Amino acid sequence: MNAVESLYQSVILKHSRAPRFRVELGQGAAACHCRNPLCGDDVTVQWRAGPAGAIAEIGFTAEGCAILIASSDLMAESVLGLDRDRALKKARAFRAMLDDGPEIAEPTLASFAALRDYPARKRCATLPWQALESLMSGDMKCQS
Amino acid sequence: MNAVESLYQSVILKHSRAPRFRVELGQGAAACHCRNPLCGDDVTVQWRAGPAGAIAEIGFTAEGCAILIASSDLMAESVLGLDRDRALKKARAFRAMLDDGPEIAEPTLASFAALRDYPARKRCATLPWQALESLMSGDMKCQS
Amino acid sequence: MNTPDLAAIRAQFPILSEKIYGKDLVYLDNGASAQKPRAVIDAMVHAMEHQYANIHRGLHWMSERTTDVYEQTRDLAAGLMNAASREEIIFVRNSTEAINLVAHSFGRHLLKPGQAVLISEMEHHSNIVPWQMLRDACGIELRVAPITDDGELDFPAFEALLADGKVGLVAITHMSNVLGTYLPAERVIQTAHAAGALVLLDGSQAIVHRAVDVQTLGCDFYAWTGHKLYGPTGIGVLWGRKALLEAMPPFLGGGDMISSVTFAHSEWARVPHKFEAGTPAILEGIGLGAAIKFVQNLGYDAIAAHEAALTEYGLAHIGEIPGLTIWGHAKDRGGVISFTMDGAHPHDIATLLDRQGIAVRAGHHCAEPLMRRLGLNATARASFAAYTTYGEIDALVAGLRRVREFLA
Amino acid sequence: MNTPDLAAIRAQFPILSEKIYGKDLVYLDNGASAQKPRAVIDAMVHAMEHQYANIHRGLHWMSERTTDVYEQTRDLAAGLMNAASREEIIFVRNSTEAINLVAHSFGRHLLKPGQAVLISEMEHHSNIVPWQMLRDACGIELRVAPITDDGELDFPAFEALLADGKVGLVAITHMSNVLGTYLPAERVIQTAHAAGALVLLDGSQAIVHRAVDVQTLGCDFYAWTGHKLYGPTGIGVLWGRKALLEAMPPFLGGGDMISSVTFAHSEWARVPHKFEAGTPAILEGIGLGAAIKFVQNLGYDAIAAHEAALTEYGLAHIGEIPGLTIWGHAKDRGGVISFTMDGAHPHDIATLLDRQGIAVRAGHHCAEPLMRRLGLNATARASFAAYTTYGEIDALVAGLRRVREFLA
Ligand SMILES: Cc1ncc(COP(=O)(O)O)c(C=O)c1O
Ligand SMILES: Cc1ncc(COP(=O)(O)O)c(C=O)c1O
Repeated sequence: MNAVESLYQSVILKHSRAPRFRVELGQGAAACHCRNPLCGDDVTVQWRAGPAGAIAEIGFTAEGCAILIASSDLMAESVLGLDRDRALKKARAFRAMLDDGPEIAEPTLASFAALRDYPARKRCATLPWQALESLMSGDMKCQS
Repeated sequence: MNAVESLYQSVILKHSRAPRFRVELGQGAAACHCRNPLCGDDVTVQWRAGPAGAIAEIGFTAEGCAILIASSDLMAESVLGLDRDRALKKARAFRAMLDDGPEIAEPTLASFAALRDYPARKRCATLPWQALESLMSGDMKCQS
Repeated sequence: MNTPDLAAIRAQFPILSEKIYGKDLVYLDNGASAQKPRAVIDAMVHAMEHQYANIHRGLHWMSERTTDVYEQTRDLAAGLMNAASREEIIFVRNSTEAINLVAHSFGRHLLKPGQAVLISEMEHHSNIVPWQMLRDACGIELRVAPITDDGELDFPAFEALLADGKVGLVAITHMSNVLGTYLPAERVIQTAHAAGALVLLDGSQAIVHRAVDVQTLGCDFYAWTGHKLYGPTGIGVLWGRKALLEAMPPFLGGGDMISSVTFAHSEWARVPHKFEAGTPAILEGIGLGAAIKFVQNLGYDAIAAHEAALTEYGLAHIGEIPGLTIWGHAKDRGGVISFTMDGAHPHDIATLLDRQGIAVRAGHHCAEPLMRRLGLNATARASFAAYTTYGEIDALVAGLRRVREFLA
Repeated sequence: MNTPDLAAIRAQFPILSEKIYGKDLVYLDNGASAQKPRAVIDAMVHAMEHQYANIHRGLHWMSERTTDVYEQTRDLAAGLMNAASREEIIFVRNSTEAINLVAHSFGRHLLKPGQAVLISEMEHHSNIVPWQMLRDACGIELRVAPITDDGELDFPAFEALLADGKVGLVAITHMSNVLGTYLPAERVIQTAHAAGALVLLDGSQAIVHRAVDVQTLGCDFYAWTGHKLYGPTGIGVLWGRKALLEAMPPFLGGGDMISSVTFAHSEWARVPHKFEAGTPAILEGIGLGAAIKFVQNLGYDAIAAHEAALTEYGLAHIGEIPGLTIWGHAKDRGGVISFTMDGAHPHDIATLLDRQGIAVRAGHHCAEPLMRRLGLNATARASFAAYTTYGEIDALVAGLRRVREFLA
């Protein structure tokens, strides 16, 4: 089995079949919508801050491939509870990893590095992170 | 000296420097104007029929290279006195020669075969003949 | 084509011996673009190494010889389509430019507000967007003929849309790049003409697989693109009836398309040059000539027979895979098979096949409205060429079964 | 460039060893189109033999790799011109299409009736006819700035034509293809901007010979064409300021230039894709990348210095031939020398030189209004490239003397 196949088998299938965070947070939650014009996939990420400003609630809705759904779900899982700065850092590290940067520590996230060779697909993986970055930095213009 | 150089030396220079038939026949003479869109050269051929219908008067005005002027002059010289049919035949034979057809008998005209390899220049040589063909066939739409 | 023939054909395509991730390349994305045979490569290389200059106005050897070879392609293209004259062949970049040219020069000048353009539900964006732009700029109505669930033109609906006589142009695909459907072109054209409409056929896919004879078809414009017919990118053909082309004003202005220029006024060159502004795609025209000869040497009969057999084989074997749906069941169809798989997004299918060396396309195939009609966002698509083998289809079927194990 | 360098450069161009009628090819028609170095040929061949598929939407190895290489050329072009971003680089077929794109998308939508476009007397038809078509379709005035007898822009007259503030766009050549004149571009641009006009530079000739920095120049659009810069035909570049490109509607409609399509409405893709409809000239884009690298490896400093020396040498020696007149005496001029000879039509000069293996252009050089300004129908023109030698200029001078013996 190659790296992409094992990414699918170990991470993507689980998180795309039964994504825990594929929920709408409803009115009042800040939202950012990103689209991959190459393939038409799109995702909307929503969040609410807790009293200390950390990510208290996060969810997404998405239309697209298993990579997008799994990446969105994993993203939500891994940033829940973080404050803005740490979430932003993680988003940047994830995106940097796929742009041939260093692998990040969390193994499930790191396995997405298998997509480095797939320019069109790596955007599906980074799309939710890009939405998160916009939300955390307050720059709401999603650069999809 | 190559074939093109000798064409210039033996035929073109004489007929382009002192063309005998570069005259306007004035009002009433039938005229046909042809243009080579590739190089912008143009020629107008005029003629008048004698009592028996043969070419009694012929002249041309032209703007262009030495090949055009010389070919126009030679054309006029060689068809003066011919009836329509024979002039038309000669025009077709000249044009055919340059399209890789057989050389025609008159040596001065035949020397233009040296231009066969020069698609753009051979149109300068055939342009007056094309005008003549239109005039003789009565089809006045010059196909330059 | 029998097996030894096929091996000889494949040997002409250097790229077919490439390996992808250590696996033999199985290139089933021919509908997007075909690979290039040795003859096309050699023709372009020969020009660049031995015989190249700008064309049409040069009075020197290199320019005259280059002009000759380039202009021979016009004759070849006219022969390929059985055009009445070489002057009806206009070189463009691709089908997209061909259709835009018609939308501008014909649409904006010879159609009148109140008239309509009729397209179908299964068009490529290239045959939708130019007409939308025309509609929005010039008040020309845009009508859309529906298709049946099998992916055929809904003929009664098509006739009804023509009934009021307002349609000035039917612009329709000769073969769908998604469903594989071949249009009953002669019937469409006769019906359109009877209703007073001219017909443009988008032949981007069709001319790759079967002989096209524009005089027998009776259409008014025919657009195609070189890179799908084994030729280089950057060159395509718009064929149009000479009288129509002559009535149309030029599209782009510049060198080569004029016969004289003053600041006050320019005179246009005759067709086809009126529509060919600036330095043309010279090397690409030369390459396209070699591609046309390649196709003619194979012969459309052999190509069509081979591809028909492949398609039948492909439909049968791909269709057997559990959970897999094939889209498009027209009676007359070519070698393009679109499918979806339960529980697997087409993009994921494409990625997993790719790791096995198999290239298919996945997405909306530049036909979003058709996707919407089918209730889909995307399909995966395998598309065949003259060099496609049964073994490649077997590889695809095995690959899809493996994908299914993973995803479904 | 000294002689050994030059030999190494020439060795990269296979065509330069060709013989014409048994004579060494002396190719002095570079202004019409340049020859192609090994690197350009190899890049295109490599793609066709090993790595080719349609780009941008493919999810397989061949498509992704091909997209990468093609899109690298956008970075290279942005670097070559010092564009602020790669998104400002739009691929077109040639300069002619670039200028037409601006005439359509900018001219028809962002200029208003009553405004004017200002060109000069020394423009190529490609920078005249699109503006005439705009004038005739949209009631935009077309103004023409005169040149001096030396072939320079008549600056006071240029300023006067801008004075009423109606000029919305100055579209002007950065280097004349007939006279060799380099425009004092920064001054022109500042003056135009001060009068409220944007500036398009036609850089078809200029960018071949000297470094172009669009940010230092301060212009708004810059157009050039690949085949003159040692690249393939079928590909050129329009550079535009991003904000302007974003404000402009698309030109051609089709695949790749949309972000979504319904029959009712389409959304445009972001720049640059908004302006790139249909399958692009993929192989040509790849070839152009190699051409840009070739130029960057030589370095503009070396190219400009070599060509300046050649031009000086050429002007001196050609100018000495009795009965010969050189047209164009601008202070700042590049390696294009137009001339006429008493008693000899330029076409006859070209034909007789050709028999000696020497390729020059003769005619109006797609600049009929300039010819009229000079009181001529045609000139002969020798134009130089990075690979041109002093020996070739000597051959030209000897050839012209022989022509003179024949004709004068
Ligand atoms: C100054 C100038 N502008 C425009 C063009 C047109 O270039 P192209 O024919 O490649 O569009 C040329 C070349 O012919 C030129 O020299
Ligand atoms: C049916 C159809 N029409 C039009 C096109 C557009 O062709 P091109 O991108 O070469 O302009 C294509 C190919 O993508 C097609 O399949």
